[in-house]
Order: sequence, then structure tokens, then C-alpha cells
Amino acid sequence: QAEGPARIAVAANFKATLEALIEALAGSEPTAIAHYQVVSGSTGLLFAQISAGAPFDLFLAADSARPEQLHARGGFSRHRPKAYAEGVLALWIPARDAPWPDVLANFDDDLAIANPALAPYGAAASELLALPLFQQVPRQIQGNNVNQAYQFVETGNAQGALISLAQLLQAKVPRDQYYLPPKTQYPLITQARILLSDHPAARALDQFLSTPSAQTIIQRAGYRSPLALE
Amino acid sequence: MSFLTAVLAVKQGSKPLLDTAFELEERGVTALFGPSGAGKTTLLKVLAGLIPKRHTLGSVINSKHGVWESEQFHLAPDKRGVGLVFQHQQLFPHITVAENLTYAQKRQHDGPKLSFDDVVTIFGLGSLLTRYPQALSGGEAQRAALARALINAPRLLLMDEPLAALDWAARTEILIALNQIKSELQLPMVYVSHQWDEVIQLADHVQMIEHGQIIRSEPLAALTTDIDFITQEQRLASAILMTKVLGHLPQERLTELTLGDQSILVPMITAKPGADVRLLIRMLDVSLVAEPVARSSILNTLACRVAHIKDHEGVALILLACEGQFFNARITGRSKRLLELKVGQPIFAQIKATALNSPGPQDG
Amino acid sequence: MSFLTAVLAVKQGSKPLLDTAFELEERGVTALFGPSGAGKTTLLKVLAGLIPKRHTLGSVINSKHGVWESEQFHLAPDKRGVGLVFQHQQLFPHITVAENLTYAQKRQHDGPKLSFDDVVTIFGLGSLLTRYPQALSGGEAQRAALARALINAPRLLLMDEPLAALDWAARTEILIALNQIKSELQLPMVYVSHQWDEVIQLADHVQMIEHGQIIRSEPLAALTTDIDFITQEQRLASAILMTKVLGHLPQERLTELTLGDQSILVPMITAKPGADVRLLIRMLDVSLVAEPVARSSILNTLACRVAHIKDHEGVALILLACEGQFFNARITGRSKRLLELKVGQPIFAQIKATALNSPGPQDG
Amino acid sequence: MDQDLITLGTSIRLAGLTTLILAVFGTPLAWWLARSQSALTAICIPLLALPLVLPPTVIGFYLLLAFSPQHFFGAAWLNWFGTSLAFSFEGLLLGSLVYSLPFYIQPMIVAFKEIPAALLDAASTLGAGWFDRFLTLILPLSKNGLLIAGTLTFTHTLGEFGIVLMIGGNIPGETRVLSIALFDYVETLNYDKAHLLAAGLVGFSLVAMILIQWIAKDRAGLNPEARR
Amino acid sequence: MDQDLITLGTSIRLAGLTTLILAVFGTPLAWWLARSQSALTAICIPLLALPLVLPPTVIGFYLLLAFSPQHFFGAAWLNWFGTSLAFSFEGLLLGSLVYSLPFYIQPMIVAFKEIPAALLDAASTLGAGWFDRFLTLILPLSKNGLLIAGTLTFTHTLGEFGIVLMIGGNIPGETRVLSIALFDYVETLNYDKAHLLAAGLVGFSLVAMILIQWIAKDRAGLNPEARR
Ligand SMILES: Nc1ncnc2c1ncn2[C@@H]1O[C@H](COP(=O)(O)OP(=O)(O)OP(=O)(O)O)[C@@H](O)[C@H]1O
Ligand SMILES: Nc1ncnc2c1ncn2[C@@H]1O[C@H](COP(=O)(O)OP(=O)(O)OP(=O)(O)O)[C@@H](O)[C@H]1O
Ligand SMILES: [Mg+2]
Ligand SMILES: [Mg+2]
Repeated sequence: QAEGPARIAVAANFKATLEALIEALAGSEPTAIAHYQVVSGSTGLLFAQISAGAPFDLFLAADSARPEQLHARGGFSRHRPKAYAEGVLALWIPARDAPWPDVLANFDDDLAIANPALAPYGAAASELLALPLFQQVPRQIQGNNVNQAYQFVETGNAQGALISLAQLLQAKVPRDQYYLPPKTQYPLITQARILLSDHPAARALDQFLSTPSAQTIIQRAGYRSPLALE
Repeated sequence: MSFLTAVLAVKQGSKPLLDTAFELEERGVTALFGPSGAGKTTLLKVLAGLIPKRHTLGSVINSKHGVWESEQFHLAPDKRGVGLVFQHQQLFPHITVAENLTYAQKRQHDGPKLSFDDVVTIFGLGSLLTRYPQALSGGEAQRAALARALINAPRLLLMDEPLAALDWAARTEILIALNQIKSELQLPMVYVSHQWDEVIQLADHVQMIEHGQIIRSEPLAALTTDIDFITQEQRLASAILMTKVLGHLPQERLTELTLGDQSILVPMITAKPGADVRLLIRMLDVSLVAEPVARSSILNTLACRVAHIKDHEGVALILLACEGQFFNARITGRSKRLLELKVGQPIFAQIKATALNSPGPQDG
Repeated sequence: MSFLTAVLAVKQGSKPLLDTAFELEERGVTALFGPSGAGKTTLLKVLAGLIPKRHTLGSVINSKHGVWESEQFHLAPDKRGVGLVFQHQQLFPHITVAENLTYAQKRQHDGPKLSFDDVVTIFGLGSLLTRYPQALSGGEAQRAALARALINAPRLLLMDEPLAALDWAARTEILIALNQIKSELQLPMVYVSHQWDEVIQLADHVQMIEHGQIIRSEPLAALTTDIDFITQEQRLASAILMTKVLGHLPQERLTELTLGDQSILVPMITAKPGADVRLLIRMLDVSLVAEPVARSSILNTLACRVAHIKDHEGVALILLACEGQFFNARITGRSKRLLELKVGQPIFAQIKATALNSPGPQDG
Repeated sequence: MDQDLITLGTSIRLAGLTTLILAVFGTPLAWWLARSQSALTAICIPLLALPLVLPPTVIGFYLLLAFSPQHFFGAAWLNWFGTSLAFSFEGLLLGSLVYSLPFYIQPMIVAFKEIPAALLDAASTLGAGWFDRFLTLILPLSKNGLLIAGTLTFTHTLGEFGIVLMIGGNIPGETRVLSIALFDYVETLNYDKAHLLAAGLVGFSLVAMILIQWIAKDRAGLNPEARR
Repeated sequence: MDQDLITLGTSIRLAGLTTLILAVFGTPLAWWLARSQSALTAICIPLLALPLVLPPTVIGFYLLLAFSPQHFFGAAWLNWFGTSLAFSFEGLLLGSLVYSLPFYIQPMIVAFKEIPAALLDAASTLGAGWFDRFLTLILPLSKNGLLIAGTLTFTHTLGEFGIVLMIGGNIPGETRVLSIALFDYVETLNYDKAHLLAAGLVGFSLVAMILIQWIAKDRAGLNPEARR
């Protein structure tokens, strides 16, 4: 295994950020990028695959439960899971034509969220809606993950979405189209990683993720840094 | 009046399969006769409307019931009311024989109608009704196909070698039935067959087809006494004499027929005295003698006159006139010299009574 | 010696389709004759091995080439070397006529072999070779199917009504060819036909089948002179006389044949002087006279003796012995009385020369 | 498991309607494709198989684009029916129809190509018009094809979830189908429920298919058994 | 796009091999299912369609379980071949075979049911043994079926990604196939690349299918045109 590139399994929503991180890690030495192979998928899928012995060296999950579970089960990793990012929920309503309070009061269209059963952003969104965030709870359209929820709005089929800030930043959505609910109103979306092998490149990346420069990149991508909180 | 007049043109690619004028009499059976590959099946198919327009450009069919085919127009087969008995039967394989019949019965055209039971009886299908077509023998399938076409009450019935797979007994029975249907229901029919015997028992008109063209079209009687035709088609040559029943001789199992002033004895038939009877006289069954023979097994000697003589490759074909009707004899050149035959000369024709054939019920 | 001996039992469900002993001569053509639905096609199929074992329980077939069917055993059809010409042709639709022939040629069995060109010539397929089977007429397809079976060099050839869709001319030609193949290649054949004319021209043995059972199995000559058979099957009755060519009379287009001490004139044939010729004498073509008629178109008068008389429904069937061979006449009861016929009595039989038929090339 | 029952209902309704609609409209289309001499068919047959080369989710995405009121089709639909297609049962149905079309049509083309033209000719001389022939000959004679095309369509629509998820939005009682539920259970490591649901689905389908096969059993003996 | 080329290679290899293997082993199986009189077939045909009722991901999950060395099958494979099935091209192939089997087999069953037994009888009296008949009659006569079964299998394997993603693990150059790449592009909102890839895939498939159809064109006129 140590021969080839390190295989990094990453939750799809973090893929773009991870690629930026790898670039930063490689720094002036572009060939180092070739030491990494990024495999993205849903956290559940990657988890099932790792359980079945998939040859991954590092797993960046979209939640903290599954890395914990892998660790608890034993046999997969002697390493502890570590948080690497904390998700930020954003309410995106591209066709907003009123101040946010009015929008929250009057919104009665379809709202896209990720599947709460599968995705931590979905679960968080679901809690937020139960608060309630809106005066009347809108019809919820569930995507498999935040990306699908994003696409529902993007294609014009849903009018709003409760998704991750990271996506909106990546898609360069103007700031006036989204609203960031207070982080106290929804559970923490801690994204944890777990090292699965001793592949040197994987170890390097794992260590890099905890460095301030990496955390800066992560923050710039729309996440909060779990380290800053500690 | 004719049932239809047509100009038929069928092409496969650039190859013409059919290119001929065609006319069908309103009454009676027209036999279509010609060698393998002449275009008989193709002709029936155009009439039935089964050949798509792009292959029949130039065809025109005007029937008694309206235009069937013209420059731009093609009347769908299901609208023509034409029944077709296929060379290969084409029974519907997923339903039983009885269901095949009711399928046709439910969709009857406006031609003469036969009842289910009659059809089943005529074609001896009683024990086969619950069978699926795959479980029929060749002859059984052919009978079922005929039955299906007839029960459909077509205005015109086309039959493509419908008796080819039948044994002699079944063939005879069905020919008799078809004859009855012809006279009782006045259903016009076109009959394709390679068996001249069948043709002559059933047909009123004969059309000969070769290389996609109708080369002759005539009443049967005209054809069978045409010496040129006979010369050409000696194997086919038979003639029909129209006679009347004089009376029966039951103890001898004979029936006496009259042909003008003369009488002919034939194996007993069921027709009533006075009824018309059609006698088949095959050229080969006629022998000529200068004077009647006293003690001979040949019962019938007809006084005739030589109407025409045609020599052909060592054989002489003699057209005989007898009471205003005609029939033929085929004798060797040697016999002709022996008898010193000349046109106009009286002569006696011997016909074996047993050789006579009539379409009604009869013994073999 | 026989080519095969068999006990054939075929069941469909509980219904027996065939249940009979069967034996096939090593040489010559066996005609299988019987009414529609008698089991002819079924019999050919068991012989060819096409009926699966579960339907043929109890069948045993022992051929010259080994066991084909027994209690536990079923030799696959492709191992039997049996050619079968199907009632419905079954040409392969995805390849041309020529390819159908080469398909068979490439898989030749170890029977007598014919060349591609010969087969094409015999069956007149020259212009059809590049056609696909869908583009053939009924008769053309039948010729192609026969050709395919023959070029396959089977040890035994089974033919199921192979000439049913053919016109008279093609039929005659092919019968002549089959006769040649029979005598030159000594290929044993079974021939199913409803046409007694065909049977009598080709067959050496006749087997009659009815309701799935072989009810008669005899040499053709025996059958045609069996007065009981003739009585029953008058429509079939013809006899064969074995004659030799004496010489030809080209200017009269006649050939003189000898039958013992007597001579018979027939339309000229090509056989050489001294050659054996088989003459077909149809019962209906024979008339009897008490003494030879001087001036008659009937050339042949044979001195015979009455061998047997059978009265049957007003008709008398007369078995005639002539130079040690037999043939029949069928006359009316009235004629019989007139001629005062008795067994043993000498009598003259008139046979029209034109009525004679021989399997070799001849005019009509 | 209550939820699952509702979901099962939606699934069966979706698969059933898809199969039914394809049977009604796809059958004539397949006939045309199988029998037409037109050069168009040479393009149409591959064209109709094309949805298969794209992953269902991707098709779902493109459908979502088409359904969007910003695009012509979605706008037109909204205009006519007043509701949007996305996240509705109708939209789901439309998506399933697009994706399942090849599974229905292709076996039917095979079946239709084999029907002997002469039998249809025979029926038409007996007075059966086009529709009559279609009902009384073409359909019964392609029973095997119908059975298999129907089975493929039904089962595949039951199992499909990529498109369904994308254009349905997983709304309980409306667009949440069994395949998504099953997927959820597996993804959330809820294996016991997953096994139960999978076993139920498989068992139900197996029984249904065997039953249908038995009902449609070949009683005419149109099979290798046929002796001629 | 380099990456995509490798991925395309893997995809075509997978779809090609799946189609080929199914053609070799599935064809006789379909023949047996179509022609056998045995009661077994009545169960086997539905059984083989069963993979379809489960979402591909779920089948993938069960396959993953089976491939795992903790289970009998995976352990046995590891024993024999020394490599594990999961996340290998071989495993992917096996999964594709299982899932695509019905798409291949069902149309072939339809095609095979229609071959007239009498033609096979004719060939066998001409001396053609079973295998000979299979090659020279059965296959050419079911050309339409083969074409369509092959097309369905190939395109579906190209487009399938649920199973492939689950048991393949999306490993570039090995188990990453085009459908997953396309899925990824769409999922990660990389639309330009997605459109390009989708267009390429669709274009390539269309051309390939039209070409194959043209090559296999019916030159014998075994079509409605056939006049008898
Ligand atoms: N699709 C075709 N392409 C080319 N020629 C064809 C096609 N169909 C038929 N023919 C030819 O057309 C001619 C007429 O065929 P048709 O079937 O009408 O003959 P037929 O008179 O019925 O002969 P038969 O008595 O043998 O059945 C034949 O020479 C046949 O070979
Ligand atoms: N599958 C079947 N089920 C029931 N009866 C059958 C089946 N197949 C054939 N038969 C019957 O078996 C008998 C023999 O059929 P076969 O085809 O051998 O007759 P055949 O002598 O060839 O007749 P033909 O001269 O009409 O072709 C027929 O009475 C037929 O109805
Ligand atoms: Mg014909
Ligand atoms: Mg038969």
C-alpha cells in the first residue's frame, strides 16, 4: 500500500476544499500532488466501504459519528478521530426581494435540505426548522446530500435551501442571497477525520490538517475551525 | 358483367413479378393455371390488397364494389371483403381451430354466409375443433384454412392450391362441396391449382398465367375444345359435355344421360331425371373406331364427325363434333392412317362409361 | 435384407398418433400412402429422430447402421444420416438458396453424393441461387428443399409430399430425376404422397397407413394386382408391366416393346433396344373386346386370359393374365354380361398406346 | 414500518403506472420501430436506448433542469397545469417513463420483429382492421415479450432510485419511494430494517412474477414442444 | 480530461467485458430458459430479474458484504486468487454481471422463444449437431435479440454507478468509471465538465449503436417486407 499514492476518502461536500488543502501542502513542489488520490462519496457509502475493507488511508467524514464508530469497532484504525472542520448552515434564497425577517415570516415555497437521516447538514437544518426558523414550516425537499439540495435551488425547482456556507462560497453566490442563522440554533456539525493506515503521505496530510495554515484555508472555504473553539 | 377489371403491375425492386390486364367474371369459378413461379400467388395477393402500394405502382383495380386500387389509392385488405386461402394456411397459432373459425365468423364480410355447423361438417373438422393449429396434420390444416375463409362470408374467395395436401377422398368431397357452394351461394371464386383434374371439375373460366402475364382467359369449354391449346397442353386436355339425366338403371347401377339424340351410360349418380350433368371427357379416354364394335366392354359409342385434325409430333389430335358439342381424341399417327381420318368424316367415338366424371356425388 | 426394422409408438398425451410395426427395404422407393391425418408425417419424424423420447416410449428402431431408438436410447437426428424433405420446406430464412445448399453440402452424411451443379440443374435452381427463401414461390421453395436434402448425401431420404406444390411439368421432370437417382445412386427413399400417379411412377414398395397403423406393406406389383385391394381402392388401381424395348419407329414416333411374345407400341422413348421399361397400365384405360377390332384408333390389343373376376357394386373388376404378368380392367356389369366373361376365358384387352407411361423421358 | 408501508404504496403506484403507461404508449411505438421501413427507425432505436448510458442521477439532474420554470418545458407545464413537475409524483412518473422506456421498448421490438407478416395478412383478409389485428393477434402473439418487458420495467422502476431521488426530493407520502428508504437504511447502518425491507421487496416481487408467469402460461403450446 | 480518458477506458473495458461475458455464458442460459420444459425455468426467469427490484446501491452493499473476507464467498475468493474482490476491477465486473444479467437474458429469452423448432429440426437432419445449430441457426435467427440485449447491457453498464460506486470504491485507473466521474462532476457542481462528459458519452454511444445496427442490418429481408 505504501507504494502507491495515498487514497483519501472524503465526503463529497468537502472535496473541493480538500483539493485546495493538498495543493497548499504540496506547496512549491507540484509533483507532491500526485501522492494523493482523492475519492469522494457520501459519508455513509465511504463508511460502508471502509467497513468492508476498502483500501483508503485517510477518511474525512462529514460527521464525527462515523469516524468514532470506526475507531470504536477496532480493527480499522489505531488512530483517534480528530475534528478538522465545523460546518456552517446557510439559508439561501436567491430571489429574495425583502429584508430577511420578512422573508422568514412569509416564505411559503419549497425549501431544499439534505436528507436528515444521512447528512449532518440535513439533521441540523431539520432542527433549525423545528425551532421554527420560518413562521410557517415550508415543504421540505430532501436531497441525498447538500449538493443535491443546492442543485434543487440552482435549477430553479426549489426556491430556498438550507445548506452549507461552504457551497455558497464555492459557487460564489452573492452575500445578499443568503442568511446565516445563529450557530446556537442548530447542533454542531463537526466533521472528523480518521487515519486508516500509516501511509506517509496520508500521515502528512493528517498532520497538516491540524496546522493553522490549513485551518485558515478551511475557514476561508466556509467552515469554522474546530481548533479555534478548543 | 364482370366482378372486377384490373391492370395489375407488381414489382420487386426493378423486377416485374406481375404485369398484366385481368378481369374476373361475376359468376362462377375462375381457375388460375400456370407453372411454378408464374405469379399466381402474387396475383391473388394484389387482389386481396396484401401487396403494399409501393410495389404495385401502376395497378388499377375496379371492382363491382368500388375502386380497390388506383394511382394514389390502395383500399385496405380488411375493407375489400376478399377471402384468401393461403398456400401455407396461416392459421392463428395461439387459438384453437374453433376459435380460428369464430374469429372469421365474427368479422364476416357481406358475402354469402354459411353456418358454423355447416362449415364444420363440410370440412370434417368435428374432432379437431379444440386442437391448436400446431397439432394438425398438413391436410387437416388445409381443411381448417378453407373453412375459416368460407365462414368469413367473403364477396370473393381466392384459393391458393387449397387441396394440395389432401388425399383423394377428402379432395373429392371438398370439390363437391365447393361446387355446391358455387351454385347455391353464387360466390365468385378464383382457384389456383396445378391439378387440371380439379380445375376441370370446378372451373367455369380458365385463365392461364405465365411469367407474370395472363396469356389466355376463356370459358372452360372454349379452352378444352381449342385445338391449338390442346396441341400445346396435351396433358391437360379434357373436354366437358353438357348432358341431361334421362333416367336411372338401379339394378345395373347406371344412369342414362342424353347428349342430343344419343345416350350415354355412366355409373349411377344422384341427380334427378332432367337435371343438367357435366361430363368430363378426357382426351386419352376416347378411342375411335370406323364402325361400332359389337362385343366390347366399352358401353358408349357416340356417332361423331371429325371437326379438325392436327398432327403434332407423330400424334394426331382430333376434334370431334357430336350433337353440337365438341370433345377431343388423341391418337397415334399410325391409327390416323389406319382409319383414314379426314375432316368432315363421320366416325364413332368410344368412351368408357367408367371414365366419365361428373361433379356430383358418384362412385369412384 | 431390410434397411431398418422398427416398432413405432408415438403418443401425444394419452392419444396414440402412431402404433405400428414398420420395416423398410434396403433398396428402392417405399411409398407411404394414406388419408390425411393417418400419421405419415409423424412416421417420417420418428424415423428421422425428431420426436423426443418422452413421446416415443416403446419405440424401437434397428437400422442397418445400428440402433436408432430403443427403450432407453434415442440417437440424435444429426447422427442418423436421414434426409427429410418437410411438408413445409423449412428452408433457412437468413441465408440464400445457394447458402442453404452449401449448408447441407458441408454437412454431408455418408450416403450417395451428388454435385452442387447436378442438383442445381435437376431442380432448376439456376436463377434462384441468390434469392432468399422468402422471395421464392411455393413450387420454387419445394424444389429448393428437395435439392437441399439430396445434396446432403443422406443414407435414407424421407420425403413428405415433396411435389405437392409443383406444376405438372416440374413434377414430371423431378420424378424422372428421382427415378434416375434411385437407380444410379441406390439411395433408399420413403415417399409420402397423395398422388397415386406419382407413387406408381416411383415406388417399388407401397405401405398403406391408416389411423397410425401400417395396414398393408407390399411390393407395388403385388398390390396393383391384388383384386381385393383393387376393389377397395379402385381409384388407385394401376398395374405395372415389365417390358423390354424391341426397337424404335422414328418416323411414326413410336417405340415397340415386347411383353413375352406380344408387342406393344408406345410413344417413342429414349431407352435403347433391350432395355427394361416399366409400363403403367391404368385400370380405366383397359377395355375388353371379344375379338380384335380391325379399324380402331387403339393400337394395342393384347391376348389375355381372365384370371379373376370380382363384382362390386354394379362394376366388375377383371384381373387379366398376359404373358405371365397381370393387370386389371374395370368394366360395368352390363359389359360383363355382354361379353359373358368367365374365369379362364381368353379375351382381348385393348390398351391405348398413348395411355402408356414409362418413367423415362417421354412425350406427354 | 408504517412509514415504509406508505413508501411501498408510492413505489408500487409509481412502478405500476410507469408499466401501464409504457404498455399503452410504448407498445405501439415499439411496433412502429420494429416494423417500419423508414430510415428514421435506424436512428430512433439507438436514441431511445440513450438514457441508459448516463447515470440515473445525471439524468435526474438534466430532467431537473428541464423541469425548472426557467426553461421552456417546465414553464409550459407550469402554465398548463399550474403545478411544477419537480418534487411531484407526476414529475417522478415522467422521469421513470423516460428512464424505463428502453427496458420496455427494446424487448417489445424483439418480440414484434418475429411476428409473421403472413398471419397479419390473413387477419386483414378476414376483415380485421389495424387496431383489431393489434389486439387479437399482435398482442397475444407477443405475449412472451409483453411479459418480459413488463417485468423488466416494473422491477427496474421499483429498484431505481437515482432519478427518483433527484427529481422527487424524497417527500414522504408523495415522492418517497421504497428504494430510497432502503438506501437510507443501508446508509445509516440500519441494517436490520434494511434486510427486512429488502427481503420483503424481493419476496413480494418473486411471488408476483411467478404468479403472472403462471397466469400467462403458454396453453397453446407455442413452444419448442410444438411438433410442426 | 486526462483523468477522464483513463476513466473512459475503465468504463469501456467494464461494459465491454460484461457484455462479452454475458454473451458467452448468458446466451446458452437464455436458450435453456427459453426452451426448457422443466418447471425450474418458471422459477429461474423471475429469479434472474430479481436484482432489478433492489436499488443498485443496496445490491452493491450486499455484494460488498459477500466480498468481505469475513464472509464465505469473499474468503474463498481470497484463498484461491490471493486478492480481494472488493475495490478491484474483478469485483466490479462480477457486480456488473449480476446486475446486468437480466438486461441481457430477458430480451434473449424473447428472441429465442420465437425461433421455429422446425428449422432446428431441419438443420439436425442435415447433420448439424447442437453446437453447430446454435452457431449457424439460433444465433443468426435471433440477431435482433442479440443486438438489443447487447445494446441494453452495454449501455446500462456504462451508465450504472450505484453498484460500481459501492463495490468499486471509485479508485482512479482501477475502479473509477465514467458514470462515477460524471456523477462526481454533477455532485461537486462541476457542470461544465459534466456537460462535456455527458455529451461525449451520449455522442459516442449513439454513433456506436448506429454503426452496429448498420453492420447487423437485415440483408435477408427477414422483416415485415417479406412477402410470404
Ligand atoms: N421478394 C421477391 N423477390 C424477388 N422475386 C420474387 C419475390 N417474391 C416472389 N418472387 C418471384 O415472383 C414470381 C412469382 O411468384 P409467385 O409466388 O406469385 O408464383 P406462383 O405462381 O404462386 O408459383 P407457385 O406455383 O410455385 O406457388 C416467382 O418467380 C418468384 O420467384
Ligand atoms: N400435437 C398433437 N396433438 C394431438 N394430435 C396431433 C398432434 N400432432 C399431430 N396430431 C394428430 O396426429 C395425426 C397424425 O398426424 P400426421 O401429421 O402424421 O398426419 P399425416 O398422415 O401426415 O396427414 P397429412 O396427409 O394431412 O399431412 C393427425 O390426426 C393429427 O391430427
Ligand atoms: Mg404460389
Ligand atoms: Mg403430413
